[in-house]
Amino acid sequence: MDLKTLLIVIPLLPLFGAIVAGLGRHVVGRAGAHWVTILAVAASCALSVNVLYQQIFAGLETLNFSVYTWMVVEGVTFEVGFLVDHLTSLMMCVVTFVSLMVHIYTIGYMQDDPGYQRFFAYINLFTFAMLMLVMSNNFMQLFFGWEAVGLVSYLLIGFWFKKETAIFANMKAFLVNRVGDFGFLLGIAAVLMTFNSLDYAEVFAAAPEAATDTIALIPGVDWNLMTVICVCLFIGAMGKSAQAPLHVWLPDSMEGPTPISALIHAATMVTAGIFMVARMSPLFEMSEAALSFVMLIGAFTALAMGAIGIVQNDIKRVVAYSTLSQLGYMTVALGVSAYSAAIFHLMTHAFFKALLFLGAGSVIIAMHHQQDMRYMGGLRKYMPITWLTGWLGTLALVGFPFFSGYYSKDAIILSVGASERFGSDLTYWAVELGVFITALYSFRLLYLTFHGPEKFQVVPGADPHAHLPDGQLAHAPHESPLVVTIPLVLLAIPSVLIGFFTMQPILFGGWLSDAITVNPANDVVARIGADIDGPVGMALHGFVTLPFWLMMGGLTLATVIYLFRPSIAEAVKARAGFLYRLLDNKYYFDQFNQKVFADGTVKLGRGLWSKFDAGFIDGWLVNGSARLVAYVAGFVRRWQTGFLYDYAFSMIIGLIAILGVWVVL
Amino acid sequence: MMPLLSILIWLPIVGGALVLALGEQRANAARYLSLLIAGATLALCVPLYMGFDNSTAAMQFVEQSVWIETFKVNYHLGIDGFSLPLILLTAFFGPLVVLGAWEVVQDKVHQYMAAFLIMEGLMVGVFAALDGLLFYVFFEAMLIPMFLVIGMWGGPRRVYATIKFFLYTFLGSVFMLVGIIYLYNQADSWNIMDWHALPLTLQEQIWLFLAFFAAFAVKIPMFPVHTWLPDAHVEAPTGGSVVLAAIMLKIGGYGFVRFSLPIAPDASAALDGFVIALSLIAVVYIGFVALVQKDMKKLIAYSSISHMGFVTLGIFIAFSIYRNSGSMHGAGLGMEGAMVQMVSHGFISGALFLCVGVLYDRVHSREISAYGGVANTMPWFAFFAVLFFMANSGLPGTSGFVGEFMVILASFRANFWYAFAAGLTLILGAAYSLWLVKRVVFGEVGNANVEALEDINGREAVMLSSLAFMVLLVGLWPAPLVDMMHVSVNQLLEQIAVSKIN
Amino acid sequence: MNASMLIAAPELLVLIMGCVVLCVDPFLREERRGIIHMLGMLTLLLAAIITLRHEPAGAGQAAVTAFNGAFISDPMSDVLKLFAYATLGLVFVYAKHYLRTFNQFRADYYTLSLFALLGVMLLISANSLVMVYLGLELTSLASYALVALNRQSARGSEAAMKYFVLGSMASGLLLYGMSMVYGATGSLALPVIAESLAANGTDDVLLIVGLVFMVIGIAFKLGVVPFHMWVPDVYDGAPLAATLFISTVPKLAAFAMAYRILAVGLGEMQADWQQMLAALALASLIIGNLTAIMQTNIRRMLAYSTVGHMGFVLLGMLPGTATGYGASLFYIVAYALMSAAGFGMLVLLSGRGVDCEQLDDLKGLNRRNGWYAAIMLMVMFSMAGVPVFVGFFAKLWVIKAVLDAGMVNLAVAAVIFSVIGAFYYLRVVKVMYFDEPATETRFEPPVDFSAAISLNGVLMLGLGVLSGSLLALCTNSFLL
Amino acid sequence: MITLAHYLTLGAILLCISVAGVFLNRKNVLILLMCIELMLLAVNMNFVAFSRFMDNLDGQVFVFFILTVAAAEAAIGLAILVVLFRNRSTINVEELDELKG
Repeated sequence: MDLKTLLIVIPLLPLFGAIVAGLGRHVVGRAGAHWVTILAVAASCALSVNVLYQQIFAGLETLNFSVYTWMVVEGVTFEVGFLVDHLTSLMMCVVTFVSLMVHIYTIGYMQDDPGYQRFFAYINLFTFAMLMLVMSNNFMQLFFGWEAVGLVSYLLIGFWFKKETAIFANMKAFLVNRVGDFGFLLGIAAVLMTFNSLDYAEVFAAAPEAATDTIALIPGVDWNLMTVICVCLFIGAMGKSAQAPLHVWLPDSMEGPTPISALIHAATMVTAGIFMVARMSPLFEMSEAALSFVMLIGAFTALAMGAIGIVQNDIKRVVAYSTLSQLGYMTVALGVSAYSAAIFHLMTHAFFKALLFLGAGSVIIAMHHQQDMRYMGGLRKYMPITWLTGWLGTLALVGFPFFSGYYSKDAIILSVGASERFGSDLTYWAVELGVFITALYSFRLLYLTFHGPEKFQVVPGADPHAHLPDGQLAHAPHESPLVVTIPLVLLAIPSVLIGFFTMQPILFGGWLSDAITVNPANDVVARIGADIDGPVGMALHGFVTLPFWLMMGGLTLATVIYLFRPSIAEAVKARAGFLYRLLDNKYYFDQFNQKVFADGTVKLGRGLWSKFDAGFIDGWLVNGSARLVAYVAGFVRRWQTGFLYDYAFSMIIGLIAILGVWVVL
Repeated sequence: MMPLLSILIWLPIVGGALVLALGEQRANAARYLSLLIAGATLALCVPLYMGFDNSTAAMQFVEQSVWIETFKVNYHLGIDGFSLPLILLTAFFGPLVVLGAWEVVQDKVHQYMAAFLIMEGLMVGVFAALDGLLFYVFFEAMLIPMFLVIGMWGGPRRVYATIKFFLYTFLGSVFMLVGIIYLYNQADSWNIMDWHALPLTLQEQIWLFLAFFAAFAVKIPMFPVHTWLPDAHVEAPTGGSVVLAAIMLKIGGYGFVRFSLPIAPDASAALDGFVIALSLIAVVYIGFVALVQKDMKKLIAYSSISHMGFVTLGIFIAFSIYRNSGSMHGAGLGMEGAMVQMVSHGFISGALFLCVGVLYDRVHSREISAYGGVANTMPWFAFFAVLFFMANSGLPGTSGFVGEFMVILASFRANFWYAFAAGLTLILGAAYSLWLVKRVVFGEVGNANVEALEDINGREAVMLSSLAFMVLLVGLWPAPLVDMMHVSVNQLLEQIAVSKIN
Repeated sequence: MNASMLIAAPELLVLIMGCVVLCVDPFLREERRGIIHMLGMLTLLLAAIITLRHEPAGAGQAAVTAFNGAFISDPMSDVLKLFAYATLGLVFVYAKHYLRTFNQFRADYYTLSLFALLGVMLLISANSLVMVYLGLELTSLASYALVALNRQSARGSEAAMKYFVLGSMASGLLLYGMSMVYGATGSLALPVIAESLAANGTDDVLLIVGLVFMVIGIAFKLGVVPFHMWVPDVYDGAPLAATLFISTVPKLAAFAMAYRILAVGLGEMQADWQQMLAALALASLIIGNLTAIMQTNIRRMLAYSTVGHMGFVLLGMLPGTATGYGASLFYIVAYALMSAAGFGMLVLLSGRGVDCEQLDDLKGLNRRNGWYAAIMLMVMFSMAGVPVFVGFFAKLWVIKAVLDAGMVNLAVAAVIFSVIGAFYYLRVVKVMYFDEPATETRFEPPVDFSAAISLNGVLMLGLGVLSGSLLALCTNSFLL
Repeated sequence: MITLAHYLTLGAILLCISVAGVFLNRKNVLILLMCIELMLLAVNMNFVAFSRFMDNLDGQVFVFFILTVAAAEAAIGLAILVVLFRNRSTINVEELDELKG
């Protein structure tokens, strides 16, 4: 099999698995479904790793080829094609690996679910869509993958379609994403208009020539075309990667089963926006303004969303807000032109966040689908593997030196510090403070879940399938089965180690330079790279920097409050009532959207329909003219009185009228 | 050579007459004969498609003979890249409509089937006619079977709906009648191609444009003359809604490219802002209106209006592009997008109406609130419904995406705000589609009716899966579709770039 | 037999047969009355054969005159007469069924109809004002009597009286106009009048006054607004058999009269009468269609619709060209056939001693009998002007004529009001197809009736699809 | 000297009277018949006058036709009147309004 065929097979395998498991779900049965899908993903993971391996060790060149021509209009070729460079193969490996882990994990997590096969079909389909997204060599296919992952995300959030909250959340997710896609599509349209092509290579090659083009969105005011394009594209990324204010769907997406929270809403799909901006770096580099915009949005998200995590009680939601915050970090990295740092953090985050989610899922299994941390505690002794991997994941997340998250996050913070872009000072403080907050909510989660007193009771003899009141369990929690714990362990390994081993090539080795273009003047990563001597040195240096101490501060505070003095939390909650309410209500974004956008739209629609469509057009114009005709007709009809003399009179009137007009005049 | 177009027109019409002659008692014979005829018509499209030459803009499969000698009216048929896809679409829906009514329609089966067969022939005629008067005859005659279908097999308010439908469209088209007679008087020919070449003053063109606009805007339908559509759709039987949405609306779009643009290019250029404004209002305003509908069919009907806004938008942005850049480059994308949108909307809206029909046949309600949690009892149906509603909201990979994508991309070249407003459909379209899905398909089982639902049967599965296949095929590989029309589109663009005022 | 007699051979035949029918009747026993019908049909057949075969003009000559130029036989007169026979043939078949059902099957209907036909034929062939008057009066007097055919009917006699008074008044006004034209030109022969106008111009006030009065006479005969008041009352009050006749054959003559007087005689004054006709036509379209909407009585509805149709007939005459007159001729022929079929259907629906009057009598016709419903459907869509029925082509060519005359606004108004008119035709279809039948009574018409009405219905479609030949016939009548 | 104009004026006056009679009379149908006769006479007056002043006999011939037809017309009219009276027992114009609208 030649390499191109191989690359085509990589995404098609999961698609095939999805079709078999989905449409043939009655034929293949439960076991058949998971075998087919897991084998498909495993094979494409292996092939992806092979590609990466060849690129690293066999010097495989970047591949850019067309699979088939979608259509050709006016000389513009729209095609489905693959661009496989280092960035792509890195993403492919991350996606397929996390996906494989989640597939395996799902066997355990979903074992009692009636929609077992459907679930496997969906996640396999997701893998296909995500691969199409990352492997694309053009904007159209990118958009295809972009929306396709959105579709699967929609299907999976609403997987338990009987649950009202779930089907609300999935619709919300899709719609909010559509807002982003709206911008994204406009960006693509602008690209097509400017470059007359949607092929990455052609567009990127032509980009410098268009750097000073302008467009007048409002007559008379010229905007830099590149800024417009980049902002539009970034709006797409804001939707998919849940940047404020389009982040509102992500916390709600936790209504879906936990494996997909790990796969889609933490590790892969939500990072598509980050990937996309990195992929578009040749364009973004043309616009300082757009990058500043990206950076500020990221900074806000990183800080503000993390803060919400502190007050959440739902274990998955805490992780979700943490995801938002980490996505903010990646966005910040993009905004300061540290694309490689963003991708690096994307990768490490994929592993440790998937780990955390799967760990949370493991806890949830043990707690019989109780997700509220206020009814947990002390689980350490029941589920040691989950506990341990949870700790490892958390240390990676908070950026403890030597853990993978440390390298990526510190690289971002350093890059921001080194950047001179408009707004970078503010951003710097935001990301620094973010470290503290991250530590605070992360350890809070650990303590509330695994440590401290048990806040649940085991009620022996209760029906295990019945819905028990909060804080009651039918039997004691126990460690999850192997299909659950093995993925945890397998994910824990890269979570800890991958940063150490890959930092050098990815950040400073120019390994991604075939995909990422950075204007030398903006190249903050290169600048900080000058001061760093290897992963060990960087980690050791980390102990004396501000972020480390902020992290330790968070850790300490969390330890004090949640392990020893829970009353402090209550006191703070009471004192800082306003702040608490603000955080608890997530800055009122949801309420605002519901009131203004959802209700407002419906109200507007009703008004337009009843007042204008039914009232004015139909009522006045259409039926009104019918009524007018009927009225006039009823009037005219009365002329036919039935009296002979009136008939004669009408004839005479006619006579006189005609005579009058033609003889007298 | 076989007069293929004539056969495609007359086979269903004569077949319809035969079915009618079978009488009321032989209902099953009527069903099978209709299926046979519709199937044969579809089969005859294969040689049509195979024999079609993508590389020429000239009319193909031309047939011409004298019809009314005194006024030089000809029976003149021929197709180009604009007509072929729509003829194929029409023929595709023939068997589906017959199947769709198979056991559902029990009353006057022969008349039902005959009406649809005759309508099919007439619609093919509309797309194939090259003689202005012949076009008009097919265009109008088509109203009669539809009028009867809605009125005889329709819902409770069918009489209001069908009369409104008839008069609305009739009113629009009589202006066109005056227009085509005027053209004949000027050109001394009914040949549409001659009209294309006829020099006209701007004032003449504007009046002609408005006359044609009245007919096609109602047909398509455009805001604000769209209000017949929701009523007609709601009351029509499933087959009626399917044909109405899938094919009849397209005639409006077809009319624009066949008549308005090439005959009155200067007027089109002068009034393009007006048309585009109406199109964008349709996209946005109707999107809002669709959102709040309580009746599934009404919602789909409004969504059709909104989608057809893309068709007119795609067609009319050409002039702005020309003004902006001095060349028609980029306009082809919009126009082909409009054509693709028509075909795709045909599949999708047809499929959606069939879906509603599937539910209606079981529960006898079209109210959204009468359902809930259909996925629990009808998983296969839910699969198709979600697929088609996703296609309706323009999901890439489905045909619904292709047309919208092309039009939005092209309209950006005309004006950022056009693209902006059109792009809003991404949000609105998804909102009304998914909200409907949420309320109907998902959720707990809503009531006893839903509890008792049975999943789709084989007949319904055949219908829905063939549509699903088309939706995905066009979505994943639109090249064969757009290849049909390149040359014709380019020729049209060249035509309209040249002023006819001398 | 001199040449004049030969030229007017069809007229003579009709005259003789009218008398024969009258004379035969007293000698027939009740059950042999069918012979009268046979005689009537035979008359029409023979007349048709004579009209078709005789070529008094000789080769190359389109028109010949007789009786010192008072009578003319030209292509138009042949076409109109042939259609008059054909229509009357249909009317006879329908009327026979009606008269039988109502036990009124006597010779008087046939005699009166034949005499009226004679009047119609004279009017069609009139080439002098005297002949116009005589033909007109012969038609009218026979029609008045037909309306009062049922001597027991109060409505019939009321209608007859109204028709008579108004009709006579209209004749008087027409005559007054004739006297003025005579005074201005010194002649009663239409070609001479035309020559005189061409020579002396048209500035004479006498001429204008004469024109106005003659236009009024024509307008009354056609039944256009505001001289239409008799139409609904007569259509409604008269027995259906009489309505059948009045709504069809005399309309052909009325068109001929308009053509003869305005085009042949006063062609020089086209600029004047064009405006008058336009105004009258517009008024008819408006009032006719609007009032028809309000009717629940189908006969009155059809009557008002006739008013609208006659407006269209006038429209065709506006440009004063051969194609325009051809369009009008086409329209009037199509109208006669549509009207015959429409009222024929009402005959079918009448029974048990009551005429079909109300729209509701058509309820659920499709359920009762699909074929008859289909015929009525075709008639209604044809009247509404929907392709591909003959009524559409009639409207089409008329509108073309209006555009030829440069009156775009009028054309637009015409089509708008035809849309309004479509509403009430649709209502008939609605009642037939969408409503449930009130009765399940079966139709058992005689074979000739169902054959005739089927033929008549199929003609709606056939003459539409093959309208080219009819159009050529009509247009060519005026091209020579 | 009596000129053509005098005759025409007389004709016009007669016409006006007869026409006025048709629509002013609301009582008796018979009077309507008379008015119609009067109208025809007005026309005859015109024809004869024109004929005389133009030295053209056509008009006078026409008058004979008119007189004949008028007689027939009167016969029909009276016949209808009789039928009407039999059915309605009235010949009052104001009561002839069954057909209307």
